[in-house]
Amino acid sequence: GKGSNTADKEGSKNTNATTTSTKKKVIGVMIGDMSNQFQSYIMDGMKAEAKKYEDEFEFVFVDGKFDSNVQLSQAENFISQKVNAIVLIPGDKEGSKPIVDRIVKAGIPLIGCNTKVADMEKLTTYVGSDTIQSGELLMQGIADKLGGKGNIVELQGFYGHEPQIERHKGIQNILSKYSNIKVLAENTGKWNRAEGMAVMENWLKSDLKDKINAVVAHNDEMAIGAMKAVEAVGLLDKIIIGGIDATPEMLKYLKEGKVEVTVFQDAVGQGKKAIECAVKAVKGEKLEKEYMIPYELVKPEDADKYLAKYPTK
Amino acid sequence: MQENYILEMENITKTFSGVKALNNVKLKVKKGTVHALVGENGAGKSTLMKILMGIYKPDSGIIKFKGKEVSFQSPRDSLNLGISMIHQELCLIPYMTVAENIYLGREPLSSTGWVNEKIMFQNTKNLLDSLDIPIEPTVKINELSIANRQLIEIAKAISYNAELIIMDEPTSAITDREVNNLFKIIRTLIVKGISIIYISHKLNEIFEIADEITVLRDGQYIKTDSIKNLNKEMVIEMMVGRELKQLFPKKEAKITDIILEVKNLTHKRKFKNISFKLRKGEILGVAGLMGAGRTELMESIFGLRKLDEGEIYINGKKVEIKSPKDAIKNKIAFLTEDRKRTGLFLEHSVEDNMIISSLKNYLKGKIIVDHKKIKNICKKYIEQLKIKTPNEQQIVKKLSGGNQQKILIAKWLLTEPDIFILDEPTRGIDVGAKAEIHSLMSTLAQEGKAIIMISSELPEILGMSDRIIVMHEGRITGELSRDEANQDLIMKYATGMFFKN
Amino acid sequence: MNYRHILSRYGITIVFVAMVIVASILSPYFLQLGNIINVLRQITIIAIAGFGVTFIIISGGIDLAIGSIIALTGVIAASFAHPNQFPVIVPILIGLLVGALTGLISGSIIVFGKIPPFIATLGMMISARGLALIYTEGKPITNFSKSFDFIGEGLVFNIPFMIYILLITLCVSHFILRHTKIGKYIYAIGGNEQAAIVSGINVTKTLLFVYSYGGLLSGLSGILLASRISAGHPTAAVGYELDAIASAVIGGTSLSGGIGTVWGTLIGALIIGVLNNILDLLHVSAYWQQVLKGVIIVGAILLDRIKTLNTNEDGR
Amino acid sequence: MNYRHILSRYGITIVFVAMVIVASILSPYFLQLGNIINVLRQITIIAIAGFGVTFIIISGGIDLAIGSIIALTGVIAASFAHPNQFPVIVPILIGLLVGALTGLISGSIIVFGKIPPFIATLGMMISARGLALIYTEGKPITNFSKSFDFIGEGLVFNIPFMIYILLITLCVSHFILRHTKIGKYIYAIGGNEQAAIVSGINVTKTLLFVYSYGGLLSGLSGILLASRISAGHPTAAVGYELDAIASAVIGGTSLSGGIGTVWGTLIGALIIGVLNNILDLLHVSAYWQQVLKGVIIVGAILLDRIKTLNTNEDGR
Ligand SMILES: Nc1ncnc2c1ncn2[C@@H]1O[C@H](COP(=O)(O)OP(=O)(O)OP(=O)(O)O)[C@@H](O)[C@H]1O
Ligand SMILES: Nc1ncnc2c1ncn2[C@@H]1O[C@H](COP(=O)(O)OP(=O)(O)OP(=O)(O)O)[C@@H](O)[C@H]1O
Ligand SMILES: O[C@@H]1[C@@H](O)[C@H](O)OC[C@H]1O
Ligand SMILES: [Mg+2]
Ligand SMILES: [Mg+2]
Repeated sequence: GKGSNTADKEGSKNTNATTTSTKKKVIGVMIGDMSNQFQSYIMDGMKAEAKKYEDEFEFVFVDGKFDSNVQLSQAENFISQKVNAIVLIPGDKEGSKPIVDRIVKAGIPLIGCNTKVADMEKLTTYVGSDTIQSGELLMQGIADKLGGKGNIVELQGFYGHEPQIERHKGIQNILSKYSNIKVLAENTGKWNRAEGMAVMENWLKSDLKDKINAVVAHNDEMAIGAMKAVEAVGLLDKIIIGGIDATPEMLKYLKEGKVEVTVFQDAVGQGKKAIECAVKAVKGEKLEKEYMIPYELVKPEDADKYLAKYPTK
Repeated sequence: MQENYILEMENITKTFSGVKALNNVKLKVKKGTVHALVGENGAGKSTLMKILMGIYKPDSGIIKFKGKEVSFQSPRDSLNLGISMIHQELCLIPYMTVAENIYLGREPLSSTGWVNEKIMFQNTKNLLDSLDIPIEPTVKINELSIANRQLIEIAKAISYNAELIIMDEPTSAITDREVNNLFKIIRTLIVKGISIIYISHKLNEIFEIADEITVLRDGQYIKTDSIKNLNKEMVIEMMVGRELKQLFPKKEAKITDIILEVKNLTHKRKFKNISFKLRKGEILGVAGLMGAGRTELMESIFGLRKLDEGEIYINGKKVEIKSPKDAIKNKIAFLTEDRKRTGLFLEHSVEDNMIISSLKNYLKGKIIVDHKKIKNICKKYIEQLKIKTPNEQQIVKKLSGGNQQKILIAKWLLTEPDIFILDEPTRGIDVGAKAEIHSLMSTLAQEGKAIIMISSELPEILGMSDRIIVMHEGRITGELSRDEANQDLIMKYATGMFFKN
Repeated sequence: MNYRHILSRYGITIVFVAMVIVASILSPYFLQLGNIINVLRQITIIAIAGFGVTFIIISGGIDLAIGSIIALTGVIAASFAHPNQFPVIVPILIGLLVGALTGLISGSIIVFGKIPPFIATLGMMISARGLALIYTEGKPITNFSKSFDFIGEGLVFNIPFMIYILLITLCVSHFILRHTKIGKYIYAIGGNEQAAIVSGINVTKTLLFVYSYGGLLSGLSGILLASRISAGHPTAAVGYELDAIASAVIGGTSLSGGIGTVWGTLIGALIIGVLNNILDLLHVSAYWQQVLKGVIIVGAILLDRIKTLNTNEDGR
Repeated sequence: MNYRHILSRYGITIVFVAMVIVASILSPYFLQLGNIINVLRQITIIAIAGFGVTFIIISGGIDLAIGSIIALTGVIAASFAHPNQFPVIVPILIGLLVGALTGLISGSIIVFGKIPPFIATLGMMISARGLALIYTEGKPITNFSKSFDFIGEGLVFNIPFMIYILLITLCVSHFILRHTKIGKYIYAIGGNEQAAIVSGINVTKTLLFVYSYGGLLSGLSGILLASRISAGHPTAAVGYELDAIASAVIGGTSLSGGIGTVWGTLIGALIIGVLNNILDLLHVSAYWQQVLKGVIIVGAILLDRIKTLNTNEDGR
């Protein structure tokens, strides 16, 4: 396959490492959901950074599948293996409470990444951003494009996922300032393009068709789905579309003018920093309580700049 | 004399999707008697009994039990009132033990309220011992042959200590020895004042055991009379509505070359060193007690089981038969003994059932099915075998047993076989249909086909076979010509008392 | 008698028609041509995979791997579909081939290993998803040639190309099931495997065909999905197997085997599709959509059942 | 003969033991007490729901609503479990009750509506998830009383309280199935419904019990999950039904009904749990974990099957 497989090599190497040398320090990395595209970019950053410490450290990545229960089990597994530090991207903020408690109780340094946990003060440090802000930036960007008034539809993330809840909150925060922006409909696109597309297609067949001025999508995948639906009915220049993540594909469409807004979150940067912090924590170096890597609103003219942040194939 | 009757059913009518299965039928059973219920396949016997058991609700009619009018909502009601039934379609749970099956729905409880397995097994053991049935209470039903399952059904029905026991074809899968045992049991029950409704297609049995007889035909009540006033011919005539000339219509056929020869067939746990020859035009009867290994032997010849040793020759040429497909290619047909399990596609149409083994002859080109040709040929066979079905699209499940059997015969005729293996070909089939099947066998033999017929019914074996081989515990213990054979002799070989090679 | 027969035979179709009538009363937009095409396009992917699983269910099996196979074939096809890379037939053939191959593997495990289909395809479901993730490192594969884009987006006589594919697949599947030898064998095996063996049917060969065909159609769905969303996505189509199986079952295919039609599966998929569509058209709030969706699916079958119940009171 | 009998009866347990041996050779951490407790705690939720669905499958049915019911009961129980609100028994009873009630509803639809269990519980699966979302407005419910937290986190004699619950549920379920009348009826109905009816068994009552019990155990799982993750989450437990059903099937319960044990389901859940655990312990990369997981599940059953195949060549 051309999709190469670093993950594969990494995997088998790690396996050897455990069985041959137990001297290496181990850092457990709990990814919220590995099949999530955005988090796979964080992982890219982490892996790139991890390479630097290969000789002293072993990094173990596990997949939480957006399920706090699964993550709790993984934390327990790490604790029983007595890993030296843990990096955690929680799949869910509230559900992370016992995970954090247990790791902290076991005396293992815990680095939060990307998504906040319920008890922030228990973390050794936090590398990431404040998810609410992404919703605010997105909605603000769209409100500006709309000139402060118009009708929007909201494509939400998978119900109950932390980013869905927080982004919705952020969007609400901004909307409360704009009494002339009305939400005509909302539904979940489950973070995914096909679902987002189908929902948008249906809306576009209904009475909403001529009323929608903007689509506010909780991520770029759904925004792209909506874009395709809008494109199919020839309304691209009438409807403003915005998402979050600034994925390479979204940036391309931004440049082409097919979508208007996206919000960048430095996935690679977060990933790198989190690993760096974990290593420092094991070595006993001093860390700040928080390394905020804020969201940034991406303007079309900056698309290339952001594209460059992704590792080229 | 009202009080004389344990059961009175009157004006019973039952319709299935517009078809009248029963029309104003009545049945009156005297206390302490065996009452035979007879009629052709599909006459409505089982339906009437299922109404009595509360399995079906009648459209109209009155049921009186011990003089009191009753209405049954479910089998629980009738079981509670003292009616039990041996079901024609064996109604047992495959993965449960004999004891669990027998006590299903009325498990003995311990003082704490849990099922008392110990007592259940003990009771079952006592029950089976008293009925002379040598089966362990702890074996699971799926490990039993159908014959043994039928014995368990019998034991179960009796264990209810009911006042009225319905026996719907209780002997269709068992051999004479067990039948005699059953009759012994029935006679002791009668003495205790228990009444029996006895359904069977075997008129010999009916004349041996019944006191009275009720005849149904096409859902209509025909007549009730004391058995003493009747003879077989009269009963048959009432059943079929016409005179039936001959019971075993064996016609002379020219017996010619050897078509099939098997040598030393061995299957390590089932049979050993089986050799026999079969000629064109011949009907070879295979007799034996239940469990003699006859079915397994034929399954092996047909490629359903692996042989450990032995050779098969067809027309003098050695053949390898690894699957039924090979067997069919070699022009062998195999009518299995268990219609429901290994024969029919119950949810599928008559036509689909008939054509499945010979599809390759009814294609346009290599893969496309020629529906028109299939329809025509099926219609032809429906007519030829006098299969009672509204049309060739009818779901087979809805047909009576005899007609289902004929569909299977048609299916195999469609493969144009030279060798026909028939395992219990008339099990559960009415006299009329039976005679038709027998006459068909004769015709086939006359056409030069070779037939192997396994049967547990000795009159059938004696009436139809040109030659008889008898098996006992996986070996051939004897071979008899048509002339020398008689019931006694066969039984002696079958029980292993005699051994001749 | 005759009208009853029609009711029991076409029951679910009648329920579907009733649904369409209600929907068009509730929303004036529903019956517009554009929207009808919309619904058809939306159900295409599920329906095609549904035809495949209909074969499998009729044969007495089940396939849980559908969603994963759609994703796997989607990403693999996508990786051969970049502009100026290969003619469009290459990604298509590769996608179909991979699909059929996974089906063949599941089928082999079932037939030769005598593993229950549920377990065998559960294993395939988990493993194939893993392979899709490995193949892509978790990221979508995008940037397709115009001709690959056409598959999911193109119009022919103003009707989406996908819909033609849907209809062709329907006809081919119907033809196989109803008018070929192997079709009859599939019903026979599902109806009574023992009897099928005795009847001289090569069960092994037939089942291998069935699972391969199911895989092939999942592969086709994968290609369509990738083209429709302009991306081969390793996490696409999660749970589609449930929709596909539900379409078949709603359409009258019996999970115990031996009974079913692809036509019914199309109706089943349409019922689900119309439901999603009308709830969106009416902009029913999303949470309530879920509640209603569950209730209406059961309600539709119940309606169908009530009609057939009358036909055959003792129909158990 | 006798050892063959053992093999065929305890086949999957033997496969499990083999797995444990291999795992403990591969990783020194595996057999540590702490880790074993981990595995047990991790499988508890699936296993308990699995016992319920074992009842259902034995009776000839299926339950797809498990995951949704776990979420629904979890959020409802959670909303009564805040500190100083009610005694802990209140959220527990409410959770169990809601669970049993949803089961009763599914059961009623199946029994009275004569709807296939697949469809009825599919409807319940979709609707219950919607209800959970409505109840919480999509947000998790947190902040529990100490005693509610104890359920999922507390230790008794150094062993998690959850594990006791697991064992008690196992024993009770085993006891019902094996030693009570209704247990026998469940097997009977799944084995041959017609035969059960003519034996005078009240099929309706029995099936209603079965589905209610299944719902009850899903409710219990929901409470445990909420307590364990300190949150009642409307989108928790997505897809748990598949794990629960897989545990049952791996453990020897036949999807065609009439066969199965809860003990087997525990082994099935353990096999999945040990698999997840050892792959994590060995730091197999996550994508490869998926691939391997699918392969090993099939492999385990295959191993089991090979042994039983030898036992009974004529077993068809
Ligand atoms: N569940 C059913 N649905 C539709 N038709 C049925 C059903 N049960 C029986 N029938 C029809 O009712 C008629 C009577 O059938 P029944 O089984 O009572 O006959 P029978 O006298 O017991 O025949 P046999 O000797 O073959 O057992 C037949 O025409 C049969 O096809
Ligand atoms: N499914 C099974 N499992 C275990 N033993 C079986 C099974 N089927 C048959 N047997 C046993 O195999 C032996 C041979 O049975 P078979 O059916 O060949 O006898 P048969 O001579 O054809 O008698 P029948 O008249 O009962 O058909 C018997 O001991 C029988 O109990
Ligand atoms: O794109 C989304 C991402 O921004 C969030 O962090 O997780 C869910 C997503 O898929
Ligand atoms: Mg009958
Ligand atoms: Mg036999």
